[in-house]
Amino acid sequence: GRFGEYGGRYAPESLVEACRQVDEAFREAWADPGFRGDLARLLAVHAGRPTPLTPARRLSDALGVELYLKREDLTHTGSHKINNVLGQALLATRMGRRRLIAETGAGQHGVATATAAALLGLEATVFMGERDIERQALNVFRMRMLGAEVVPVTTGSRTLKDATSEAMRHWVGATGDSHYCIGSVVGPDPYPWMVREFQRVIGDEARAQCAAELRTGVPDHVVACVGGGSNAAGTFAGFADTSARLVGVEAEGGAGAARGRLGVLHGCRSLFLQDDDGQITQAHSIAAGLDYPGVGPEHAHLRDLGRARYVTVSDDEALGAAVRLARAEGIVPALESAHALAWVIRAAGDGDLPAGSTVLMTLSGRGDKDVSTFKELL
Amino acid sequence: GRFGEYGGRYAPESLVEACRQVDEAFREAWADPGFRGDLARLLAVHAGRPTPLTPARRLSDALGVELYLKREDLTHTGSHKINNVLGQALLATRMGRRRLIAETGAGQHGVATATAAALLGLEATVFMGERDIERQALNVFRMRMLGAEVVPVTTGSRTLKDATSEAMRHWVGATGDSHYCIGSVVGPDPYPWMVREFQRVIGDEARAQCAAELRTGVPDHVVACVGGGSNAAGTFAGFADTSARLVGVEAEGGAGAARGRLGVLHGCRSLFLQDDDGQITQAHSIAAGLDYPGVGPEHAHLRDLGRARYVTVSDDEALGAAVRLARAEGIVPALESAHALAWVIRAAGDGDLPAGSTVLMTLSGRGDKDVSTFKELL
Amino acid sequence: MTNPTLAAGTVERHLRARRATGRGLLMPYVTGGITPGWTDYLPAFAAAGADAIEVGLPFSDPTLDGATIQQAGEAALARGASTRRILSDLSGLPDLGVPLVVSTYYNLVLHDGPEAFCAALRRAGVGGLIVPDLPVHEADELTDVAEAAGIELVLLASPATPQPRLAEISGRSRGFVYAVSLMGTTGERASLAASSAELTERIRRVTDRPVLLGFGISTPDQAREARRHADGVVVGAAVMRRVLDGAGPDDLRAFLATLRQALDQECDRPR
Amino acid sequence: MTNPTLAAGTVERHLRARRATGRGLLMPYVTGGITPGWTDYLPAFAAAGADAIEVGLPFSDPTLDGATIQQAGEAALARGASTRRILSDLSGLPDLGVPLVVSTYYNLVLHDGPEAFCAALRRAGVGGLIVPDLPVHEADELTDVAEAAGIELVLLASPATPQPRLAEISGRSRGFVYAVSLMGTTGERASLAASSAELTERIRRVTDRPVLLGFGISTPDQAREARRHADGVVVGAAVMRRVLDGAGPDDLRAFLATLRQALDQECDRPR
Repeated sequence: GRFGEYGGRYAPESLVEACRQVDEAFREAWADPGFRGDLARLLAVHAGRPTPLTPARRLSDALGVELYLKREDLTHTGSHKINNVLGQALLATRMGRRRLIAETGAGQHGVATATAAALLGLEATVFMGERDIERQALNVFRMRMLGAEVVPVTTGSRTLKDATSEAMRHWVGATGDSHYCIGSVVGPDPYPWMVREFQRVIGDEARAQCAAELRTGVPDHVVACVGGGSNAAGTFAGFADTSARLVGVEAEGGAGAARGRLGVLHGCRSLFLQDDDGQITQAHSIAAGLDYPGVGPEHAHLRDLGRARYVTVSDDEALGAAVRLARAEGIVPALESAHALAWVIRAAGDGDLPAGSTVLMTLSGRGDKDVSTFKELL
Repeated sequence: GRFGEYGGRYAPESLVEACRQVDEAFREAWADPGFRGDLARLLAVHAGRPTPLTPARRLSDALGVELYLKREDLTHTGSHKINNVLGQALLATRMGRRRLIAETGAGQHGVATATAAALLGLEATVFMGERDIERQALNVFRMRMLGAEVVPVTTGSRTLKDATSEAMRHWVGATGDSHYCIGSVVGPDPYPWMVREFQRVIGDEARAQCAAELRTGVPDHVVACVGGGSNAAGTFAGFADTSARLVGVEAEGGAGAARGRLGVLHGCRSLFLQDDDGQITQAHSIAAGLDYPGVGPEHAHLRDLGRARYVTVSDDEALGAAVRLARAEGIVPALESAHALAWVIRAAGDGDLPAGSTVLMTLSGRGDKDVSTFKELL
Repeated sequence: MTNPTLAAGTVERHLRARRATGRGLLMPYVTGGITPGWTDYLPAFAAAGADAIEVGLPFSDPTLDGATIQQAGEAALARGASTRRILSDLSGLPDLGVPLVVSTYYNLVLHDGPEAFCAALRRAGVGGLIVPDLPVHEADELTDVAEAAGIELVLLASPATPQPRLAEISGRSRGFVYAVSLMGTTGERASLAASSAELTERIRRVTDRPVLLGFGISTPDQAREARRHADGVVVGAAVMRRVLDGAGPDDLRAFLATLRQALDQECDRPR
Repeated sequence: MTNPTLAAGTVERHLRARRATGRGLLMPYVTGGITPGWTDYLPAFAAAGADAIEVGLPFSDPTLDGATIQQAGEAALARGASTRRILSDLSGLPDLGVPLVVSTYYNLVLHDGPEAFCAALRRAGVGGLIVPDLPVHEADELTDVAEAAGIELVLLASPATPQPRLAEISGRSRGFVYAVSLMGTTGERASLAASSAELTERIRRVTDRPVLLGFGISTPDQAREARRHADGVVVGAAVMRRVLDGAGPDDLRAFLATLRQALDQECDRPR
């Protein structure tokens, strides 16, 4: 449950037993070939795994590097969130829970949770900040169409941070029949490592695909965007024992790993954006999924170890990268994923990525959800 | 180029030579393992093929049949349109064309065309009725983001039918450097069968998946929605030589196969909705992709032969089916695909599908594009 | 090459006779049913020196027409125009002294079937038929039926048509050969397409049937230029734009007279 | 079970002494910095018969608090409240005769580090500390530091806590054991949760340290009922709702007096 000095289970006493039960159930399930088989089958027949590794040929030529995209945008519901959610929903079923609780920002994790709940015949209650509900009205309706209850959160900044707090509060009163399905590698132990394990399918697949497709076998660089950091954690997990350099790309206004300081929020010890009084500050990013003031504890630890590097890009760089990928490769990326690409573009330009480098980048989600943002800003 | 009495190349003389060139180039390409390999690779690494066959377990239990879904909604850009477009774009490159022309209704084929063009470094010009541009603003922007030019069509009903006419007119003046990338199994020879060949990957994959997954090996019924009919044609192609009963499901207000009469439109002889004076009437369907007053000539022929059966469902039935699939299986289908499901639900209820039947249904696209319609009407 | 003269019908005999006088042929077009008194345009066309008159039956989806004729068709349909009504209007007319040629899309031919359609044309006094979306290789169904009904089925040739196919088109066309001047739709253009001269020359190599050049001919200068290689011109969009702008039969007579004059001037030049 | 009395600090000694008189213990809560003269509530609480006073340091993300205390925290932060300012306000107060216990989330403790934080509490005259998101298994980092600084770290027990863990919590808690009456957040409730009696009994089995019941106790009836099994009650949301509605120190004194009276009545009943 610890990643160096980070992680832990800083949960209210009322949730400690529930976390312990999740931990125990997950350990058992993860060691059970039956559970692994059921999950692998759901991921294959329902979510569309394995996802392809796409060589970005035209962009590679332009950048002077060899760029490969791990296509999580092609999964059912359109982002890597489904990997984690199917795992947790199956776990919840195994634990006899009949309802999933989730927080959501842009709505992607909420839609994924509503989807998994419908598939397995569970109920779903999704907490979402009132401001995000206004900004992401269509995802709200997708969730409702899938049968989920969407609860508006009217406290604090009325965004993801507050939705997470409210989901935790709600779970305190519902541990008996409900599973809290956290959407990223954050929260109290076992969530950060459990979610990473559910997401490592990204890295494991990519590792095998790179071995088959790349002349170097292993890419020189492995790049992913980091909000809470689940797609990056899952991707990095597949390359932890290789020579690949790991790069996590944060939004300038939500750079928990690059600019946060030690703290405790939402059940775990990690790096968080804070003011001089120790109050958590609101993150600001054009990408709703990066709009979180902290980072998962494993990323904080990887940073301290120097095993991964965390860099930031601006809203404008991300927008530019999204357009470039659309025009060069016919893929409109999620604004979150566009951050990872923006760094690749910048690094290829300034020599940070030497010419001829092989780069694996996780394209964590599709940009359909962001089209109205593109429309407004481009 | 003929399907019984249907099909043909009823093109203006100015396009006859261009059609012949497409025909010749396609025949050569289709016989060339190099081309087939290039296309197969693009479909795999870029579009995400093969798509899964998903057992719809909860819905099957409720309906008393065994329903399997062929998941074209999981392809890149979200519908089966990409299969055809990648094929034609690759063909255009082989023919030395540097631009794709396309018509689009809801925008799915336009987005797919813009995508393939970006991927292969071609230009794209997409004709779209002014009314559809208003109704599908986000898809319009997706196309533009992908670098395509979207040309508003202001004639006639300002929808798909008129966009198709305008694309043909435009092609007359651009045959030298442009390929007309028709989006369905309509248009002058070779389009109806060429597009079917590009779409038969749906049926071929499904056939093999059924053989592996179904206790009956071959499903008792194979069901797909029919507008122009490309996803149905591609699906049926995989099961033509089996005992499976083929069912094409049309929108009540766009039932070319079920209610059309012999005519010629957009280069081919088939069944079209017409008034007493022989004027083509406007189709009306809640599903923009079924909003076409005709049907591909092969479907007209299959109907005459009795090899396939064409049925209709109402807007309300389709909406109800979409909600049912969302709640039971966690999949929000495109409204087009929801028509196919609506028939399955009705037929399972009234005994048309005997209890225990195995049913393969092609889920041609995802419902994200329709969420605002759902929101308005539900 | 067979001798087409032997098989020539009324339209073709008429055009050949006029051509034989050295006259440049003029076929103006009007969309049937475009105005309440639309048939009044026909005698005006004849009076202006038309050698044949083309009457369009409007179709909901005119895939080879540009904006002007699309608009005319929409307007006519909105007024309730139909094949039946237009032919009925035509059958009430006195003899104009020039043949009538109907043009429309194939869907309207198929609607009651080629036989009924051709019979109706004949009853209305129509001599020729142009179907722009019925290329020669799809025309079998209509050619014999038309011939039997005494309707001359005019085929179109385009700059993209290869030479062997041009020969087939020219051989099977009746009345005249409709040479499409350019790769494009109907509609006025600033200048005559360069492709028109080459196409006409290519057609001449395989037939001595009259060749009328259409698409984009809208001014006396263009008519004069067309006349240098073709036997005459079809003028559609330039007429219909004026009709849509409110021009009456007299206005059109004046306009067509300028084209007539241009053709007549050009015919005096050595060819 | 060790004899906790021997190790007891100021807060615990005070509470044990009061309990020994048969008195039901009352710990009202106030959010620090909620109003400009917020410290005036403290003498009023004492005057109303409080046995200890809990002062909340507002945190941006109070994950265990219900709407009332969230709202109070937001209001205080909006007024510029901070750990530094609230402790500074407290250090200017005369002795109230009852111990002060600070409560806050662990992020604020970590901000300057546990040592600096505890030293600051001590300097401000605070005797105890409650950190709702610091469960016993994560508390090592703070327990020794707090003890060394003379701050009694109060641990919370919940209805979901298994019995062996309850023993650990009760053993390591200082000052008293904070029994969370129900599975939920802070906030007023219509009635006392059934889980509270069972939890208190389970705690009593493993410690004789004072047990205060908190979460949802807002009326004299509830206080009376709580007193039947617990040593006393914590009253937070019921106080803060009144403060947010504009109640001043005198109003709160009157309200707390009703709770005091209820607890005193109940204390005469046999247990």
